Amino acid sequence: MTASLVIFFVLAALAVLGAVSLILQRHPIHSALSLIVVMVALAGLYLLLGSEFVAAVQIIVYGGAIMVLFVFVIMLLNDGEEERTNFSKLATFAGIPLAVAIAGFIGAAILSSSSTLPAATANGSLTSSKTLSMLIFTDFVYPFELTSFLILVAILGAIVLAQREN
Amino acid sequence: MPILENLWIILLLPLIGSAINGLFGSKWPNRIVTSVALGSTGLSFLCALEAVREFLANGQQPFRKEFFDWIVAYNDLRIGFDLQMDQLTVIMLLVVTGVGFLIHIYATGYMSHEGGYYRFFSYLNLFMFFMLILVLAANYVLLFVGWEGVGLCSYLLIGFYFLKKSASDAGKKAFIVNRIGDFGFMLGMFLLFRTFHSLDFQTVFAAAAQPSVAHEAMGQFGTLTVACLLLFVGATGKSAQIPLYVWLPDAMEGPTPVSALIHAATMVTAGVYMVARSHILFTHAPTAMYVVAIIGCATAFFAATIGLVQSDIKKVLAYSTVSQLGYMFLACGVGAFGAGIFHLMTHAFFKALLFLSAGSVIHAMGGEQDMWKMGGLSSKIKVTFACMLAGTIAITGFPPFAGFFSKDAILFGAYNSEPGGKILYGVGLLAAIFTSFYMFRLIYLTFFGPKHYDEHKVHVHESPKSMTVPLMILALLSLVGGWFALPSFWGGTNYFADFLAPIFGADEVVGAEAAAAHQLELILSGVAVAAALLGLIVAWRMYGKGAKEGTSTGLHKILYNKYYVDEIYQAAIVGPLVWLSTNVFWKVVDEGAIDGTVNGVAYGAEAVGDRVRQTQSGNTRSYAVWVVIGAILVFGIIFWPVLRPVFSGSVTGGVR
Amino acid sequence: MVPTTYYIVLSAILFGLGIVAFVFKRNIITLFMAIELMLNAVNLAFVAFSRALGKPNGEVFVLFVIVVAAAEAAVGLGIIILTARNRRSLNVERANLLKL
Amino acid sequence: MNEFLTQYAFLIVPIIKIALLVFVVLTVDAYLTWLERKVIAHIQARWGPHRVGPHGLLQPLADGVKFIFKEDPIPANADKVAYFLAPFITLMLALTSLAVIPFGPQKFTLWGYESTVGIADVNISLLVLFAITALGVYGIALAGWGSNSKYSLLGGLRSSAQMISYELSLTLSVVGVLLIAGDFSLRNIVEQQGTTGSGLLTWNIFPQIVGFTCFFISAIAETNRIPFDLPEAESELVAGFHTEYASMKFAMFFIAEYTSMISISCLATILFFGGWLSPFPAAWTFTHYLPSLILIPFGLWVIYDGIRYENIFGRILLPGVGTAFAGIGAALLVFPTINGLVQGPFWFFAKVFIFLFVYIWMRGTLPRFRYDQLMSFGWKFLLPVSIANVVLTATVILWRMR
Repeated sequence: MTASLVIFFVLAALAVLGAVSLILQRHPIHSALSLIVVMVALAGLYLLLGSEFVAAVQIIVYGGAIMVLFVFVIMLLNDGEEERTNFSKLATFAGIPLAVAIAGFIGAAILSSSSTLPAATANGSLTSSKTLSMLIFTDFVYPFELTSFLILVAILGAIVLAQREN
Repeated sequence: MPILENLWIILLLPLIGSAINGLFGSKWPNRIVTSVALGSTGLSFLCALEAVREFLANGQQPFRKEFFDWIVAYNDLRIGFDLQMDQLTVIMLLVVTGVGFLIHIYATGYMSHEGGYYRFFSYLNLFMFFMLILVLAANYVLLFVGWEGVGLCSYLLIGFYFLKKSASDAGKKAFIVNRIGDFGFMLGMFLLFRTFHSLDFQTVFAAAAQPSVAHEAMGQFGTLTVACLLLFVGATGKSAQIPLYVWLPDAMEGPTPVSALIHAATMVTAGVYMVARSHILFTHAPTAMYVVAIIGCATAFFAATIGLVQSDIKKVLAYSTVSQLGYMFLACGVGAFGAGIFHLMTHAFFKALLFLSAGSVIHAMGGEQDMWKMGGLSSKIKVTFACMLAGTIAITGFPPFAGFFSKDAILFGAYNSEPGGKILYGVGLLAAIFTSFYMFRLIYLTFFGPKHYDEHKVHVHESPKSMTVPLMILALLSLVGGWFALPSFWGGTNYFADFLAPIFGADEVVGAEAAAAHQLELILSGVAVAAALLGLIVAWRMYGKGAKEGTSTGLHKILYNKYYVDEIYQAAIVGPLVWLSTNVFWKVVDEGAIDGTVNGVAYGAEAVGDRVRQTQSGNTRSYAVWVVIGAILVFGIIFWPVLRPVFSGSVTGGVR
Repeated sequence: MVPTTYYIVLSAILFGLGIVAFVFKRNIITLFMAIELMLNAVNLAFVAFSRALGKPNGEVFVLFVIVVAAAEAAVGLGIIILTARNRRSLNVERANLLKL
Repeated sequence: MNEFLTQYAFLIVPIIKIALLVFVVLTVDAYLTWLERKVIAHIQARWGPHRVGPHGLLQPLADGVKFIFKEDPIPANADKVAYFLAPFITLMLALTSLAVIPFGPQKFTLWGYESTVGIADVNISLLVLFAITALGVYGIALAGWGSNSKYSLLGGLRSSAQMISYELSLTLSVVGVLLIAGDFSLRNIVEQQGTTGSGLLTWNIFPQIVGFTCFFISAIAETNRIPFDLPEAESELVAGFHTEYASMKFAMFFIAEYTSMISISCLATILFFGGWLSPFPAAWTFTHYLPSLILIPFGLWVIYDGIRYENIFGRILLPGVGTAFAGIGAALLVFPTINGLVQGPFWFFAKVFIFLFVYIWMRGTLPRFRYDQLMSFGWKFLLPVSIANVVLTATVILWRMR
């Protein structure tokens, strides 16, 4: 039971709790807050895994931009608590089993395939942001450029969608 | 630039002209359309001349070039865009481009007042294109392409005045009748391919020329015979022979230049060309040749008889065309291919001349075609009269006009042929008499005698230069055209036969030795001239000093109604077909089976969709569940090999 | 040291929870959050694997995923704002104009 | 005892440092408010606080007491969670942001545990800092939304929008520095600025003047200070997102604001003004006596001022403070080693002080933007400029490398 294990379990519990509360909360903003908790916990896990850059980006982009956007929109629309309508019998009855099933599937597949993997941080040191950037700008340069285009398009789309036509 | 090396230029030019006129001509004034049409045709004529010059310069080496592959089935069938050039091609090429060009010029005058000017010339150029393909083709399939193409153009041009029901009907008739012939032609091609595993002229003829290929005796129906007969069926369709000649007279509904170019000079001779082109096959199948000869002879005779009593000037010429074609086939049938081609050429000259002159007459009469409503035109339209007379003399076979030499050669060939050469000769001679009769009847009715028209209504006028000049040129040609092949007794040499010798073999004078041949030929030609004179005299006696259109009775009635062939066909073939297609194919097959299937599918789809749409509940969460189900399925399929041990419990937990 | 499997199992659990959220929440924004949750779960797996195998590629993928998520959020929220304007409700079960 | 210390030093030393830092920062915040009020008062030709203690020096204390003892009403059907969470988040983040800032060059070893001046020495400290600032939005947003009030909601929306917008240009304006330093670690960034030892000439401010401008402007906006304090534009929305807050919760927002001022100033210092580096060339050793030269006269002046102060309390307090200052100055003169240790922090805090003063100065000087002006300025001017700056810097660097 080393320190890292302790940290892992704390963070994992935090993440799972956050996810559960995202489901249980009735008000979208509370769900959003729980999701933020999950994300921060995940950032912690990334740090624990030793990929600090990803952790920072996780917080900055997910926590600082995306979720802020969510909260922002929730406030803007201010729709109040979600009404627990139950029009979908299918979802009501089949939902939980299916979710459990797929989670189980994934888990099982992973367990049976990845059990031989070395420990996550076996290969010592951190992934320096230099390494990542080298990778991004050499091997993954085309995907990178593509994503930049994607972002541009997304910005335009958002503007077009959100502006009131007058 | 060596045209011979790229023959495609010759046939590309008219295509371009046609495309330009067809696409943009509607916007343009007539003169631009004219310049495009004439330019393209004239250029291709010049190119043809250049090509021929090169061909001759090469010492008449048969030229053949494969430009690109068109159809290639793995290693068996290769059909390429192959063009060839040999003596036969030379003649056809010059005839087509030259006469075509002249007729184009004529048409610019003739059609100048018609609507759809650009359309007409677009079609005409297109026709030139296909005709040139037909002539230059180096394999049967490419030839067939040209064959069908000219058929299409003929359809389009016959039905040029498509608002006139008779015109469009005539177009359809021509097309459908040709279909029958083409069917035979295609069967023939298939048979040839099955036999020789190729459709290239070179390969096929080389294979056929092998001594190993059995020379099928008379009355024996071997592969070659059947193939030749099938090809000949095609020829009968295209070249208006019995029993498929019925379309040609109706085709006169088209504008006169069309009748001249397509239905007299070029297209209808395609059949003859095809038969002559594949003469090697025919020579190996005497039965087929005999059939060809008989059909040709019969056609020549029957058409002539019908021509005797027609009152429409163009109809007369149409039937005369049919019978002349019959002569050509007779020539081919008796093995005098050279004579046949020779007659083809001369006929192209004088028949085009006759048609154009007739056109000029009609033009002068303001669209009147009934000879009974003409008369005494000789003084009014002198040029036309002179040209027409020249054409008539040529066709009836008075020396020294072209017709004399060619027809003489044919009859001579027929006389010398075995078996039953004498009979063929006799019938041919009879047909010759009839020919001269109806031609001079035409002349008398049209140009002499009292006027049967109202001077105040019809203003008779000479045609413009653009029409008369080609007439003169053609008249000249039909005068001198024959001199290429002076009969041997005439002292001259038969350039034409010598020129074609590499293809058809040496002079077809067979059997009797030269001296006897001379005697015989002299006699026969004398007889022919006498026959022509006879016809002329009879015609003069009957129509010379004017005659009224009498009520037709008995034989005359039958002839006038063309032996009721159309009616017979109507009753025997068309009627049953219509009944069948109406009551079986339409009512039962189409409405019952096809529509039934289609509607059934539609109903089935509707029924299924009615059930399936229940899943489309319009509820996003249900959709989400479906997504999850799908995900599970995909996941299971992908990871099944990994998962099986897990579920079978052989792996107890992965956590180490 | 923490075994990789732990991370993977955790990510599987998170993913499952994401699905549950996706199926059971009605508020369209929350559905979006559920999607983000799943994406995060996947990211975790990515990072864990890449660390375990000593290849940074996985982390690069994570960066890309984050970018895509950002774009998706931008556009998706724009759409949501529109729907909210038109439908006066964020409940996905009320968005049934096409239902017959 | 001792081995216990050595065993758990990795836990204890940081805790001590944190406690120390928090104490210092809170005090500084408190006296920053005093300074602000004083300075602005003098800018506006007023006295400012002067009742409580000499020169109102005890005013912050009084304020603190007041904050603690005031009633703390909760608005009707507010969203409890958000309402309570908001101030804590804000304050926590504000304080955390200081955790990665290095205040000095030294590394010292305590109980066998080597540590630095500054709490954590992370090698992506800059990113961490930005991550924390990024989260700062939630506090305001939640506060605005949680306290079920129109003013708060509008204020919250406004300021969260503002912070998102300006965060972009804030980050981008720093990228230039990053490109030069080639590292995320603040410590390395500072040291890279002092490599040649030729004083302030090698600071990033000179190559990155544009970047600094963008950075400073967006930093002000980020901290919701005048001229960008739209969220709390009294004339329009009473007090913006913290309209409904009172007593300690309000105090938290207040402290948080000043703390973030401090941390931003620190950041500016580190990134552009060579952090703890002395502006003079390393050769000029006499500059090491500047601290004393400043402290001693200041202390003496304070003593003098105290002696001629009207009430007895002041006459006792001020001279005490003065002697303290003078004493420290003298001590630095006497013990050169300590003096050497002090150099870094001295310059660091001097620069930070200047920045804080500029903050206050601006508040006293500039009018407030209109909201649309603010937005268009941020998006249409700052962002492009900072991007251009990045591109330019990159180009130059590549040129150099060639």
